[in-house]
Amino acid sequence: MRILKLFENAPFRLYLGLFLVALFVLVGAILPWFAPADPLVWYTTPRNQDPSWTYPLGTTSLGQDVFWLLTWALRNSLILGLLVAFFSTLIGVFLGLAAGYAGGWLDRVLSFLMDALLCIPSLPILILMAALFGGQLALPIVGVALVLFNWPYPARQVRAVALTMREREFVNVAWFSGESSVRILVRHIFPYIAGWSAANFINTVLVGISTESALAVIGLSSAQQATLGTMIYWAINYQALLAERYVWVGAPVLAIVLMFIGLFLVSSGLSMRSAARRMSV
Amino acid sequence: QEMTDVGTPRAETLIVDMLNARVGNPTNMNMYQQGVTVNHGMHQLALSQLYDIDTAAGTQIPGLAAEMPEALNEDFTRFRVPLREGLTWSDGEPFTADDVVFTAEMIRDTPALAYSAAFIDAIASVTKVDDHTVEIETTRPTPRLSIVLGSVIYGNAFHVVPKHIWENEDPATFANFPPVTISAYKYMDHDPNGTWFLWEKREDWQNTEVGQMIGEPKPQYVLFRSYGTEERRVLAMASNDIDILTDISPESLDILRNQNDKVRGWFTDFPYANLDDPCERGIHFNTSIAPYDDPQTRWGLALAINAQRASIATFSGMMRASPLAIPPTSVLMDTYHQPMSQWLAEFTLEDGYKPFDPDYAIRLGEQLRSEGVEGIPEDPEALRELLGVGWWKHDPEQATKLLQDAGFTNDGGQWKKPDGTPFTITILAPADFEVQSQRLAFAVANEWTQFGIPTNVQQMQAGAFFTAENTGNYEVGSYWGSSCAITPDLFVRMEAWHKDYVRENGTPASHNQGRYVDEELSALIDELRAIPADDERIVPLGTDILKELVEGLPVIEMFGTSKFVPVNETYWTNYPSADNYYEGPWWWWSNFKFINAQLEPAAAD
Amino acid sequence: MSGAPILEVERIGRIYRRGGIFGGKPFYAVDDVSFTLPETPKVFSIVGESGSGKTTLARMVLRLVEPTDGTIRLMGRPLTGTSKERIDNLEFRRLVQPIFQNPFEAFSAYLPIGTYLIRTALNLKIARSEAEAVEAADAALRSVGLSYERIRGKYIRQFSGGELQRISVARALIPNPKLIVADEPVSMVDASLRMSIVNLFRQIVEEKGVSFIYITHDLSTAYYLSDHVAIMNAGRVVEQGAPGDILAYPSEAYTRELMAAIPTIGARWTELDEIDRHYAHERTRDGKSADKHHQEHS
Amino acid sequence: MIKVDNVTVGYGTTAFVKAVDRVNLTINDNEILGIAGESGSGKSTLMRAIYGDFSTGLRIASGTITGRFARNGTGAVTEAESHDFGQLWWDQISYIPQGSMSVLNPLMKVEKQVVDGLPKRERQGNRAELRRRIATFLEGFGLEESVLDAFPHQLSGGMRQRVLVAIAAFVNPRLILADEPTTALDVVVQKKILLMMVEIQRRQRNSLVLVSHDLGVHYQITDRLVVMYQGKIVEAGPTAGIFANPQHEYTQTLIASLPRIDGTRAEARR
Amino acid sequence: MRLLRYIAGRLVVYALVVVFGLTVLFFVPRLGPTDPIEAMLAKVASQGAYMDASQVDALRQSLADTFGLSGSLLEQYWAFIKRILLTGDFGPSLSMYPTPVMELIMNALPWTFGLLLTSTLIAWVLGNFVGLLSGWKPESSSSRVMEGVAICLYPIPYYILALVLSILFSYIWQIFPLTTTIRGAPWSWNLVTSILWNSFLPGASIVIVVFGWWVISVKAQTTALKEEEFVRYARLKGLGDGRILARYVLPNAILPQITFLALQIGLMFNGSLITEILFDYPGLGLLIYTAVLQGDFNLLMGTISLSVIAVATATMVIDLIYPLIDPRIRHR
Ligand SMILES: Nc1ncnc2c1ncn2[C@@H]1O[C@H](COP(=O)(O)OP(=O)(O)OP(=O)(O)O)[C@@H](O)[C@H]1O
Ligand SMILES: Nc1ncnc2c1ncn2[C@@H]1O[C@H](COP(=O)(O)OP(=O)(O)OP(=O)(O)O)[C@@H](O)[C@H]1O
Ligand SMILES: [Mg+2]
Ligand SMILES: [Mg+2]
Repeated sequence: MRILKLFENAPFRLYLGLFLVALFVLVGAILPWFAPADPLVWYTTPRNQDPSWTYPLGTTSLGQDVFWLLTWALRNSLILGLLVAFFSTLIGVFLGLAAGYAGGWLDRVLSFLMDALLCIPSLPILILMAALFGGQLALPIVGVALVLFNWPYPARQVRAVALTMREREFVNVAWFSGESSVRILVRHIFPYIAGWSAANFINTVLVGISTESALAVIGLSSAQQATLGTMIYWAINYQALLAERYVWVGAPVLAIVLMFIGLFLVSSGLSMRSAARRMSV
Repeated sequence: QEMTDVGTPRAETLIVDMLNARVGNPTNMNMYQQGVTVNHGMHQLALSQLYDIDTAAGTQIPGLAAEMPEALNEDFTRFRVPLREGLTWSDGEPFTADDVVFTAEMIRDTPALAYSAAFIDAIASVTKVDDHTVEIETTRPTPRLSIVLGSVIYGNAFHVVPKHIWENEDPATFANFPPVTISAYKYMDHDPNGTWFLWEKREDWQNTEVGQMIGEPKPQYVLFRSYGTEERRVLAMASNDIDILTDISPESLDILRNQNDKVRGWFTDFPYANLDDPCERGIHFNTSIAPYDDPQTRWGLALAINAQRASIATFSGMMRASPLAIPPTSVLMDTYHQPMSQWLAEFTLEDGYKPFDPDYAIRLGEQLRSEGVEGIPEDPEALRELLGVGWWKHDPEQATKLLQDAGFTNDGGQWKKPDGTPFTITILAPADFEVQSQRLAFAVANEWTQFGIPTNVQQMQAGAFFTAENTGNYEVGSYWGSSCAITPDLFVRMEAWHKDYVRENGTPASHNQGRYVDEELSALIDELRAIPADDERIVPLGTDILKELVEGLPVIEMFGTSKFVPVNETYWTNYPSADNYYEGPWWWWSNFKFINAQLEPAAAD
Repeated sequence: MSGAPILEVERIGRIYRRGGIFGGKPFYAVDDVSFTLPETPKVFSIVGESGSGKTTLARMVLRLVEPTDGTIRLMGRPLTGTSKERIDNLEFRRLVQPIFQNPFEAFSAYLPIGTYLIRTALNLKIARSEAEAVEAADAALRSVGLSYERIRGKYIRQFSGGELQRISVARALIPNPKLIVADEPVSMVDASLRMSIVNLFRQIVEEKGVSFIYITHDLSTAYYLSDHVAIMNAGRVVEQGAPGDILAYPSEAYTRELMAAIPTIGARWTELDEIDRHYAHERTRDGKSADKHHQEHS
Repeated sequence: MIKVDNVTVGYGTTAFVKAVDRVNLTINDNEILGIAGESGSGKSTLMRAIYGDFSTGLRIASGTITGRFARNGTGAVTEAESHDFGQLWWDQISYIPQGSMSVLNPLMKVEKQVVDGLPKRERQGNRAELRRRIATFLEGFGLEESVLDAFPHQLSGGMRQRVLVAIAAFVNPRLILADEPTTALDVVVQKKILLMMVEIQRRQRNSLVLVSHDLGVHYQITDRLVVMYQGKIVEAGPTAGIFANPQHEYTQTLIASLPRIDGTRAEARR
Repeated sequence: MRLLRYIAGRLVVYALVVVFGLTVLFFVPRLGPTDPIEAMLAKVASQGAYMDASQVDALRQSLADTFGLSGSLLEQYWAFIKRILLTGDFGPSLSMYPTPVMELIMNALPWTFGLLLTSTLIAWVLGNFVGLLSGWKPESSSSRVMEGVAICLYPIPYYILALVLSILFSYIWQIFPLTTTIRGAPWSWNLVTSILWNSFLPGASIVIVVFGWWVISVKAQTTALKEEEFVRYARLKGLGDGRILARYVLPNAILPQITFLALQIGLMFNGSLITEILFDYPGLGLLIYTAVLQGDFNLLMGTISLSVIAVATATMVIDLIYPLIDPRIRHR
């Protein structure tokens, strides 16, 4: 239980989280350049190898090196997840703040949009779009669609916060200091929801990655690009789980889980630390 | 006594995997309505066709009819159809010519049934001669009436219905539930959510065509059920909850054999799969779109493929290659592939290059053996019989030359089309309804990408896929199109290549979705149209047509379909298999009723 | 523009709703209030008990709340409405600045306090560069007895309420406004600071020529500080005039009640004597306290 | 009753920040003790230490705070150190925290919040009876019975503050610690509350510690006054004595700076 | 009066949201490349039945007529909106012609609702409970373990989780059935147990995933609440931990989660799709999936419209009753 105690400690959480995230960024951003061969191409290695020195995570039934495949998959998934999370949080937070702060017709229009989008179940629409864009969604399109369906969540929350923030005196002071509405939103109100936004960001990274893999698993994402989702897709397609090729299917799953834990630790560590800093004299 | 979870004794119940998963409207068994699926046993056990198919021999056989139709005139527009005597419906009423005539008139008079239009288009009239004979007139010369009204592959839309039941109903709305059936089984129970259907053997099974032709079926009950995803179906068979599975992947069969030693494939050893499926897989082109309108391009692309690698990638090599536009089934191999291998070996492209590689099977055999696969025959002839007579060479140099001759350029590893734009290919592939074509698409994409042409695979769900294919909204596709054939008479298969069926891109085409125009080919097809299936010119004509298709290569034909259709021998035995080839393993076809009647209960240990 | 009064408030009123699950019945939080601030800098106090409408009135002057009736004119130009004459936001903020009641609520916890001063100088075009802004901030801070050096990089939690309130004043001074609206600026500040802030106001009025609207419930500081006092009750101004006149000779019972509630040193509330009398026989203590009260009253 | 013996109190676990510096103080039975002092002089800190609330990172660095409570009725005496005062909370001691606008649970009606935490001895009778007693009690503070059914946000700041005082007093403790209970309230309301607190103290004959930086308040109601400055007690004694003859410079300026309605006006100094 | 105005306003927004949703639903599939007629023909073709080309053409024409896919897009749209809003009739399913869409939905709906609603609620309750405890006592090792479990389970891709559950509990330890076999007379105890039995694994898989999310969000909420003045005051009043948790923290932590719950219903429909595909569970999700694959416009409209309406209604109902639960909103 001593290990658990460490998690009480903001820096420890933060550093462990940062370490994990950095590890993934490293694996995803740098290692792919060193891949000995394009891991997407089949039969660059013998098939169905168990992990060994030459193939650290073994090979797939298609003769791909799982380790290098994983590095590529991580890169694409990370990019997708981070971009989706970044834009949906950005758009969501900004529009939510704007709606809550401005009120009036802007609020009404934005709230309506949020409500309406929230009511439309995204997965069936994504499946439809998969058909619309030619049966197989390219990653950027998946990304755009995910942003479209994900921004209303933070927006709704943030709007509620902004509504109460509007009543806070310091917002009036900021206005009398000549701050523009945008600056008031960004500099004065946003910090109060920054912690929440970070949590939302992290959750959306995961939503991005996992929705993509859900689409991939039912064969609708871009099966020829390496993402964690398509890796799982191919593994499932070749029955890796039942055939007890656990490394192949387990590697991407574990990667998703660890990445989430890393991001989670960073966000909770950050909020713990900033709380501690503001409290200290 | 062990019971199934639907309450029947397990030892008396045959459990069969349902082809199209769950049925959404289980209490509608009116097979004439557009959205009604009858793959839940109705089609396989309870209904019957006028003519059925003997899949082992590759010939049509009489079903409800007593004999094959007899043409009454020279131009094949009038036929006498004698009906089997002594048959009764499951409610005891006798089956007579009245039922047949009623059915024909009902279809004709009910335009709301989609089939009505198709029926009227082909059949002019059906009249009763006596209780067990009808006469049929067609709208145009139809040398093969049994194909129009009976099963060749899977089944046929024409189902005789009991007049005494249907005459008081509106067929457009009638649910036909519970159905009165004509074959040896009758409806017993079903799941309101459509996951399973239970059929029970009729006490009067003697009064059915199965009873007359084969004898008493042993399973007292047949349960058709859906287990959902492939993983679940595999787990179900591994735990003996299902006796017969429809298509699965080779990996799944591998798992099953490891998990349960009562499970077997078509072959007990390599290649496990049945290779006699009457549909072939290959890479199709929309030949109306540049640069695929040039046979040089198509040939170039064909020679850029390493078929050996593609075979392993697709199904671990458990496939039979075919350079011809007909599936390499045992029957057709004997009729066409083997006799034509000499011609193939000598066949030259325009520039004198000989593209055929007769040793494909031998080299693949070696490679598989080196990977530790057991049970590969040593004898070259046996290998050719197993893995195919040969295929096109993998010759990137020649491929480059052909492409360059066709106007392509390659600077610095980047292929450019004749019009100067970069050459990339998109292969349209089934998303999750046909695993072999899907994997083949990825395998070929892998080959072309390695050759230097960036190729990606565009997977589409069934609806979208067929819409794209029929409207010509694709360039390269991986599926069978209409590439199915089972009898040496190639009419059914080749008719589809006729230029008459070519439609503009954007308009749906019912045949010839590749929009291939070849005058000589069309002339040969016209000839074939005019002769009946038992004419002696059938095979020579078929051979000529196949040669024509090799030259033009509108499709890079690759492999016959390998059907991994495992059975579990825990409760039932005497399934058809490579060693016991009394029928092919198409459990979802109308002839399943004949297989079912020959199964034996496993000896209780 | 010269000659026009700084602020003219004409018969303004504001309706709110109260009670009920949704909405409730309307009532006037501010009802038909008029007053004028002359051109010469003055301190105008508004005194009244809680809920009498002081804040609402102040917020209408600050353009934070729309009046339901009446008009407000700043330097002769309308503050509300749609007319072309209406003062634009930038100009308005250079003319009028607020000081709020709770100093701990007046700044974001996430920004160094200095930012507010710098931004005010830059946004309101008092300074053209960061350096000039720092200078302006420092000057303003010095006039309230602080310096920029002392607050640089510090956050709200690192200040006492009195300091914060003085920083608020400094911020308000930066654009050299004509009018500062201070809503109970000292009620949350302790007594010693209270007087220094109040004196600071006086000093600002005199040295910088800024007028004040000083809102308070504390009659004594109002009396001490202002040139003109308005007593509010239930949304209406019940009495107004020079503090000397009004407080020396209150004509309204309400004003007298307000005065009586001030805990003045030297004048003990009579109610306390009643309580003591009531419990006198029970008191165990030596009775000194009773004597003490006696002495002070005599 | 409470003896504060040479106590130094501060905050922080790693770096200790002194807030109260070597303070000696006695709180007697049956008296109103006032604590005055400028902001940040450690008044609240001292109160927390006396109450035994160490949840804010407060630490007693040296010295002791001991209490001796005689139970009402039985007269049983409990002695404890402030670290163990927790068991006496809302029984022998009650507390009105500073800045108490948001200390009421927004989702609980006022009545429940009064009853919640009441010691057994005060819970006599059935619910209706208890409610009536509370209502009568509140009436003394000028609050109607309907307040009991209100949620906190429905009350004005003054009402909320009165509710808090009422909650703390209804417990009938031996000692009430009130940290600036009337700051930010208007004078009319302030007067009502102060009178009420005096009344209660007289009736219960318990002790009341009142923190306020308003010397006028101290003058009105306290028996004894303590003036704090920068964490230290700079002056202590009977209230009347201090006002008559302030010793410490800080006290002198405090008293001198208070405006009086009949006194000089700033404007007049022009 | 004001109450009526408020409700009326909310209802107008509700109606607009529904119409907006329906409009999107109408146009998106029609812009798509799937032609339901070709899909239907393909179904016939994929089973290999032979028809010559002129027969296929005849079939194509007759299908177009029966499905009523004629007229301009706009005409179809108005007809559609009118029909749905006035009669709630989605017409016949195209892929299961002529079974009415409503009938298919009505068969599927109880399953989806039963499964999703219960499992979402269970997850909500469990998640709130665990989140509350671990936020309240973050230092206790049991709460840390719970949080750890939640954080590790939550990100596992749903498909994998469900698959692993099936392998473990239906194959290796054959506790739960591999496929849904629901038997028993209507309204009988057998039926109930059979349903529970068959729904356990799909339900559990939903609970596990959603649970993690609730734990994380409620924990954050609770940690923040602990710092609130009124919680500290309650402690100073000498109240015990249990009391403070139950009366002070819990209600304040739960309230925002109620709005979240409404949003969760939307996500529920997403989840149902994959769950039902995976477990072959006879609900709406599977129906939606079939509809998408077959280009069955009517069924698609029916199923998705229904989920749009369900989510919109849930949000509206929560909006309407929220003021009754939260006194602060009520009196604003
Ligand atoms: N936004 C609002 N909605 C409804 N009623 C309001 C609103 N703001 C203020 N009120 C009500 O208007 C009346 C006047 O409020 P106001 O804040 O102006 O009083 P005040 O004199 O400033 O009181 P205090 O001394 O407590 O600050 C009060 O009854 C108050 O409850
Ligand atoms: N939780 C805390 N952590 C660290 N330091 C604190 C904390 N609370 C108060 N302090 C510091 O302790 C000192 C004394 O504060 P305290 O609150 O006791 O003053 P006070 O006399 O009550 O002032 P006021 O009149 O403003 O309430 C101040 O310097 C303050 O900054
Ligand atoms: Mg006010
Ligand atoms: Mg204090």
